[in-house]
Amino acid sequence: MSAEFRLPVGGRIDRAKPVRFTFDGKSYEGFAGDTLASALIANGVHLVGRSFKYHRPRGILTAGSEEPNALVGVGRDEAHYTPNLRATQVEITDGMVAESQNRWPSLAFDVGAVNDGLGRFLPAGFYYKTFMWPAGAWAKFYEPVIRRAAGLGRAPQAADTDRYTQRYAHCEVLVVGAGPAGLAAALAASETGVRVILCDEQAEFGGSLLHERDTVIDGRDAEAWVAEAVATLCSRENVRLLTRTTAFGYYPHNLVGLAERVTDHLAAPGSDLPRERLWQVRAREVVIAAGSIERPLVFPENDRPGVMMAEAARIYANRFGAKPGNRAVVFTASDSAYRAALDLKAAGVEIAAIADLRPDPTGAVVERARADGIRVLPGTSVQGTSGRLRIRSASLGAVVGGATETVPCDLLLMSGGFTPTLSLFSQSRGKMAWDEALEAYVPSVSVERERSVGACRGIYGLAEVLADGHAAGVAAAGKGASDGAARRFTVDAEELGHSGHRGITPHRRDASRVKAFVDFQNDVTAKDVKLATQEGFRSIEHVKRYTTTGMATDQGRTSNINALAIVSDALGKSVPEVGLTTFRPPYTPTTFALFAGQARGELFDPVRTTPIHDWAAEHGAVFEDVGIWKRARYFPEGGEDMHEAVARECRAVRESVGIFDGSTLGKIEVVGRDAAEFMNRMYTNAWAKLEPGRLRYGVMLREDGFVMDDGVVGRMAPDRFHVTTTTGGAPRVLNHMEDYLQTEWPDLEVWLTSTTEQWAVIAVQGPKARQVLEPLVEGIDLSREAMPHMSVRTGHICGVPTRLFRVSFTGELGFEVNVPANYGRAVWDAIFAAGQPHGITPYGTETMHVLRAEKGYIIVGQETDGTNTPDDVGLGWAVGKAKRDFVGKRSLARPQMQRPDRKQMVGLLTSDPATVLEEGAQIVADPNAPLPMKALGHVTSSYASSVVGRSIAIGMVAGGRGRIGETLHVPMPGGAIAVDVVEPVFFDKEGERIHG
Amino acid sequence: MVETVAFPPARPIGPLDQRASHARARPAVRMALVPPGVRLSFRARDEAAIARAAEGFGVALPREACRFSSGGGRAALWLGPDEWMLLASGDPDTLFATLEGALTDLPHSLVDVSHRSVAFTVEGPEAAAVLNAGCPLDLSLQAFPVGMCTRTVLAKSEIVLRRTVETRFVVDAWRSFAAYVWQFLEEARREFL
Amino acid sequence: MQKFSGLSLFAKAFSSHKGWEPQWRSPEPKAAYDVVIVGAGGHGLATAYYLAKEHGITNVAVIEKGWLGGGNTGRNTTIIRSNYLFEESAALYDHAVKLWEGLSRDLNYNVMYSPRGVLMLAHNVHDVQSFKRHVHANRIAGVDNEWLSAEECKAFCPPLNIAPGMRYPVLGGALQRRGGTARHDAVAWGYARAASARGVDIIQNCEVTAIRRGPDGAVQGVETSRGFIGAPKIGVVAAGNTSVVMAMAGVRMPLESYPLQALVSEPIKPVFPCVVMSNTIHAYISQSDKGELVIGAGTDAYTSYTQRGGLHIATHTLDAICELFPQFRRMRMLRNWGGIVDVTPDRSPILAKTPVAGLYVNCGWGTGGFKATPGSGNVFAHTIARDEPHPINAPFTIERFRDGVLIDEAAAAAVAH
Amino acid sequence: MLLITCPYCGPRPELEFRYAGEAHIARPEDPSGVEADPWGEFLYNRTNARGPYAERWRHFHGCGRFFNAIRDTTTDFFLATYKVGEPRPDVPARAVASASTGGAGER
Ligand SMILES: Cc1cc2nc3c(=O)[nH]c(=O)nc-3n(C[C@H](O)[C@H](O)[C@H](O)COP(=O)(O)OP(=O)(O)OC[C@H]3O[C@@H](n4cnc5c(N)ncnc54)[C@H](O)[C@@H]3O)c2cc1C
Ligand SMILES: NC(=O)c1ccc[n+]([C@@H]2O[C@H](COP(=O)([O-])OP(=O)(O)OC[C@H]3O[C@@H](n4cnc5c(N)ncnc54)[C@H](O)[C@@H]3O)[C@@H](O)[C@H]2O)c1
Ligand SMILES: Cc1cc2nc3c(=O)[nH]c(=O)nc-3n(C[C@H](O)[C@H](O)[C@H](O)COP(=O)(O)O)c2cc1C
Ligand SMILES: [Zn+2]
Repeated sequence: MSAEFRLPVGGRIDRAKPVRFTFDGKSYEGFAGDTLASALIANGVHLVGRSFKYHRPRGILTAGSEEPNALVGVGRDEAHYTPNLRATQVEITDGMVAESQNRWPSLAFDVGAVNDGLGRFLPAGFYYKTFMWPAGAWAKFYEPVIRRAAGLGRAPQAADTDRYTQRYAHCEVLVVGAGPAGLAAALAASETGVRVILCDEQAEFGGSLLHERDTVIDGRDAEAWVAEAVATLCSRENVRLLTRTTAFGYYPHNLVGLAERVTDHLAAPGSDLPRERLWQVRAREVVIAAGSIERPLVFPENDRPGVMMAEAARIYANRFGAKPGNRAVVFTASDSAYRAALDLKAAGVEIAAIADLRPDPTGAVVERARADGIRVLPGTSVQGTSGRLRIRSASLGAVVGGATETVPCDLLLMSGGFTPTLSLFSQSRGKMAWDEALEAYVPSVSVERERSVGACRGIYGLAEVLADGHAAGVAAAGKGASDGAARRFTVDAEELGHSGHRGITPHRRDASRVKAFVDFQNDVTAKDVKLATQEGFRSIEHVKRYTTTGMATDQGRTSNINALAIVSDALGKSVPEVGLTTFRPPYTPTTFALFAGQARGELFDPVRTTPIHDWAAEHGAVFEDVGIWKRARYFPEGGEDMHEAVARECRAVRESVGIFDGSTLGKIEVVGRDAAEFMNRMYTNAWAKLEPGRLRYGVMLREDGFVMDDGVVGRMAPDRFHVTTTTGGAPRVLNHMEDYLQTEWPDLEVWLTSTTEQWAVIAVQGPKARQVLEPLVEGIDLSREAMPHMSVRTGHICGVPTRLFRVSFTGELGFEVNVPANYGRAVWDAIFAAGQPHGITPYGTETMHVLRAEKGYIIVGQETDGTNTPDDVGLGWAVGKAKRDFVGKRSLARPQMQRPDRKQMVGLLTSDPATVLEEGAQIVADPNAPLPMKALGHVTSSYASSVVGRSIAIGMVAGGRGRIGETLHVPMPGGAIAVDVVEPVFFDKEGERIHG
Repeated sequence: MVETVAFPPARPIGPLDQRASHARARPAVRMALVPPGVRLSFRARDEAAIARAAEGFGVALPREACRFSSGGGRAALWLGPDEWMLLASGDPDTLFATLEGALTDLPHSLVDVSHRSVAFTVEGPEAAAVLNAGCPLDLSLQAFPVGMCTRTVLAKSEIVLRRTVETRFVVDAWRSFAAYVWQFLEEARREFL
Repeated sequence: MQKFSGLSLFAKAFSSHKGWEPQWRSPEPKAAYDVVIVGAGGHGLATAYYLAKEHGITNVAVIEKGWLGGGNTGRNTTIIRSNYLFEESAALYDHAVKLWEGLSRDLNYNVMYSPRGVLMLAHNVHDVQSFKRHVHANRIAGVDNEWLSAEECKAFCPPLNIAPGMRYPVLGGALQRRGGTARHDAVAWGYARAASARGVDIIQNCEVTAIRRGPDGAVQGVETSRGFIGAPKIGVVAAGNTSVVMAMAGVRMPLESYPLQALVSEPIKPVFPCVVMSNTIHAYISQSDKGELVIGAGTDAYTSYTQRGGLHIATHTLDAICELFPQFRRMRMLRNWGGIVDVTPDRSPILAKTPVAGLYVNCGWGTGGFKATPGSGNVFAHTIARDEPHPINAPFTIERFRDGVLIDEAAAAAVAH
Repeated sequence: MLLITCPYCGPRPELEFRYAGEAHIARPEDPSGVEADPWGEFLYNRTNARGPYAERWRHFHGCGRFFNAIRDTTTDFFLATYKVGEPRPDVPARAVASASTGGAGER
């Protein structure tokens, strides 16, 4: 059962491969090589969608990516459902399920179509003028109604499971578009041996040559010429050919984004193939050969199904063997529609008449049409059309005077001439100019290394197009530019002029009562555009935004020039004075997931893990994200919640010994003769006198005086420091240091090396820490006397080299064992085993936070928020006041940084020891003050301390140190909580344990 | 005095040991771990120091940007105008001591970073294509010849990339990023058989 | 001013809409004005409107080098909220939100202010702490902001993926219900129309090329591409171009101008009920009344005046969107554009007098000034009219940088451990 | 994604670089002796020029070097890149792109 409108022969479809698909639940047959649009046309289906605003029935207007009307949803299930696809670009596959959009309950009977009748109340921008009363009604009532009416397709309801990949590529010449111009350019460029990439958004290379019937190039018919060109290109190793690949964006410095559709045209792609692939091509030269598109004519009721671009109809007949109708009226201002009429007539379509806007059309093709018996009506325009779901007739009338005649038809072909496709050129920031002779915008001044060729720069004769492409290919390749440049192609093809029409076509109807569409998809009519100018929207950018013309998914490819002409008319300004709106990427809508590529799930962002991560996972750790690191937060046992686990872990550290993975700490090796001098300048502390073998806590400021980072620093040798930073701060700190070193003090002989990943860091903390470690260590005397608090020794542990720090962030006797990372796990295992007799307990970051808070140690990023000086957070002692200079010193001297009412770090105790304040809660003097209340500060850290036996908290409070002893209040939704301001040390205030 | 207990010598574990042993075979692009070795980061601007380091190391330190030289199982990678990565096998401490000895009194920095990163090869006719799934460099032989090395990026990670023969690259990834880098390339090479 | 209403729309429909007048006048510039505003973005137009409405100063020109509303006002993702951390900021932005609530009726122009709720996602413990601090601070500042659990976030925004195994799991969110969106273009047009009706001259296609100062140092007027225009008071409201305009008066600014990108999807039926922001993974998304998903990306790394940026920035945003909303993976990008935002060192704006007498500046809104439009114009008009700041903008001086009294919303959110 | 010529490594993709703000803002030799206003100026005020702009970049994921560049901020084309310490080169005021980044010009 062959489709009714399928021509018996011809076209590039594969008649041996029938393909079944459904549209709106009905099953149809097409052939491999068909698009959804061509297959529907072959089946006589023209009603394909409903328009955006008025829900008017719409058909298939074009045969390419510029299609504004025939938008469909496609997908066999929700995970594969894609809305708003152009039927003209969808290749059918067996079993494909497609549906129409924006209609309810059905495409043929759509309730939303009442809007069409209400059209007069819905002019451009009507929503700005109404729905303002009563207050709040917009969001509650009107907006939901408007929102439901808008939108086209619907979002898929399930997560897409397909894969997407990306590729960076480089070439000397990228050619976009594989019509005659692009093919000629690619052939010429690749002949020189340089790397060439050729892409075209269509399934096959050839562009407009794929639907030429009688054209002969260099003695071969067009299709054969294309086949040979493609074969030649294929045979060259330096050429990469990408079909179904849209150049969607032209980015700075000749980076062009290509979207390759890899599997959508396959019925059963393997799971290893991506659905789409993003190419980011850096090209030395770009050749844009994007062609041109035919411009619609703006006349009353120009939007009915069955109204089609003339060239598109020709494509359906010649390339797809699909007959777009039985009886056609042709409405044109250019020669090319005559060629379409002739080809369609040859395909069996009756041409009822050609209405030509031009008073006196002449030329070979016009004469041929006349000779062929086609009725040509010069100086005639279409006054309107009839037909509900498909055009039934067109009324034709002379442009000046005369009667109108109603001509029955099921097809109306129109042509307003051609518009060069400038999108990519314009995206490259090239300047366009209005060509008066061509009556078109064409590329004028290039900014990037790029050249446009063929129809996209207004060259339309095929011989010139080929020569232009060839010359550009040679020039872009940059080799032998002079000799090869002028290749001539012998072409036997119809000569066509380049006349056309822009803006409203003349008609005798009441312009205020007819809908003559400019932007089909957004339902913008000529009236709307004129109304906008009447209302003072004079800039073309304003007109665009007020009427939404050009803002639909086709980005005005068929409408912009017509809208521009109407504005130019209304304002009495020339077209170039009115100007164009800005072209932006993407050239055609481009899949979100394509941009994401492989960045999905576990590959969305790297997950950094430590050498001890697996141990923690095996031991049931609950992890937290710190930057992109995973850190063990706590180790629950037997159904403990976080608080129980943390309480147990804290007790273990205070009473016996705990073990903690500190490997994420940033580490920087500072080496060189001037290392100490450099440290002096970068940190607030003084370093000169720090002996090798000793540690010091360092504070780093930004140049504006605010605390940036902190960490313990070990002097390994006179010229070598082992610097640690916060986990999140590591890259920032190293960059900050490099910046000063390279740009301010390049004379210093010192070098910085990141060693964060070199060392696994195992903190062993608690009164039994020494006992646990001693048996494992060789060459280091761990005794209190030999290795006091804040010292560092090198030696071996478990047979591997270690830098052993005696340091404590818990207030207990403690060590931090640094070992080369690959040994981290083994050493951890050994320490854990050795600690068993002492009940060694693994603890995580949450416990670490509680332990340090009990001691009043700050965490940069928790107590600080980028606005604190060292003194604010009780670190005034770490500032080397006698030093001549360090980064941030001058800023600290500013009067505002010394004010007594700055926020200062204090301890906070609730009167009920069981009440744990919420971190981030605010602190006020008077909880009964009216809103807005003046906050004195906020709670930065707050925990239930099992060791102290009550809740403890740290806060930043205005003039806090002067308020010690006062009672302040923390207002909470359930009532204010009174807090006593205390010193921020809650445990072992004398600090004796650390020396244990 | 405390008794030192006997324990089995600590066994090194690399971040990719597991994954690498489970990698699927795909001849178009093979991925395999490079055995752990010594990496020393050497920094100097002083000509004498550079010369002395080369002498001590036994391999010339390239002065051309982004090139490496190799010999006797060792390699020296130019990573910056005053930065080289020295690769060798054996015990890092011994090499460290040798070089420090040779460099006494000369301004320089030498840091053992053997465990900081992990290296693996990406090899086969499609190796460059697979790397280009995440690496934005031109990996053609003209732009990235055999003998070239550089720090660069692979998707959301930094790597050091080096081409040892036409169809073989060595990727050196930060330890904690290695799993990501490996997995990213695994995913990228899925379409190649 | 011609009244806009359902009734007038209905009535005009019967005369084929012939009766609509231009929404604003397009006058020739006069030789001098009492106040010249440089920049006809939302903030500049609002300033002019409130100068006329609240201070009786109607001899005002707003001078615009392009078309009004064509700067960042016309290219932003329209997110409105006031749940800022510091009380100075919260007061400023909440002043704006209160004005948003009555703006359509005040201007007689439907700006489609839609308080559909802004949900800011927390993805790690630090985010949670930081957002809770916001919630508490806002509560006592009288600004609504509430904490939602992950499940509550999902209920509020059904497309949201809250699977615990995500790379950046959703741990909860801070919701401001009064936050939402408004129609960006309508804001510019509504202010333009209302200001014009009160006598303000809006001069488009007129670029300010120099600022003339008298012997006493005070401003005298501006040189423009259409000649000199005198004024004893000049308000610079030129967003991304502030440094350039201020340099014309010899004032160096603590500003850098960066490209900021946004994009929209193809329009779809309503699926997205609110605004969702994730600072941690850089994704900002809502759905417009026309149906596009409106998505904000990050800034490019470098200063630029090109109003576009790199592909990798949009790429990074879309991978985050796909992660948070996997059912949007097959949705498609329709258009991607850029604006130029001027950023201060503490990411808070400057709304103040300047060292030059008669010169005032309103700038530094960075990536987030649309939401402030009415409030900013309102207090800036006060500052210009009275030659002293309104209490709300008093903290937002230029000198705060020199003095180190930063209002650092950005650093407050920074992560370290 | 710009193509940036590192003075050490040659043209490389922007992804390898970090931007580092305006160039040639030298830190005062003795900050403590600097008055409040010039210190504030040093800390925060930037030319933020429209047109050729001297700025700093770091080849972060490359050789690690900071270097200077002149870039036209109205086109994003680089006019020059040069090493830290080298004087700001004389470049034509208008950018037509560096050799590696194009600029076909009028045709
Ligand atoms: C992509 C993007 C997304 C954003 N998203 C949000 C968001 O979701 N929420 C939010 O609150 N904010 C957002 N912002 C920020 C917001 O858009 C701006 O802060 C705000 O619009 C600034 O308004 P304005 O009136 O000050 O500036 P603009 O609207 O930019 O107006 C300044 C005007 O000054 C003119 N001008 C400049 N120089 C001269 C001269 N020499 N002579 C004459 N005229 C001149 C310009 O042409 C321009 O029209 C976003 C910004 C961008 C770019
Ligand atoms: N009046 C006339 O006679 C007239 C007018 C216009 C065109 N023509 C004819 O059209 C032909 C023009 O040749 P041409 O090569 O310049 O154009 P073409 O239309 O033949 O080819 C352009 C190709 O570029 C592709 N393309 C466009 N944008 C793309 C993108 N962003 N990404 C990927 N692919 C993209 C298209 O799919 C198409 O295949 C000639 O045969 C000419 O005679 C004639
Ligand atoms: C909230 C919002 C929604 C938008 N929706 C659309 C849209 O539906 N279609 C469209 O083409 N552009 C849309 N745009 C983008 C504009 O077309 C335009 O790109 C933007 O205003 C910047 O101007 P420019 O691209 O002309 O420089 C939208 C912009 C904004 C700010
Ligand atoms: Zn470099």
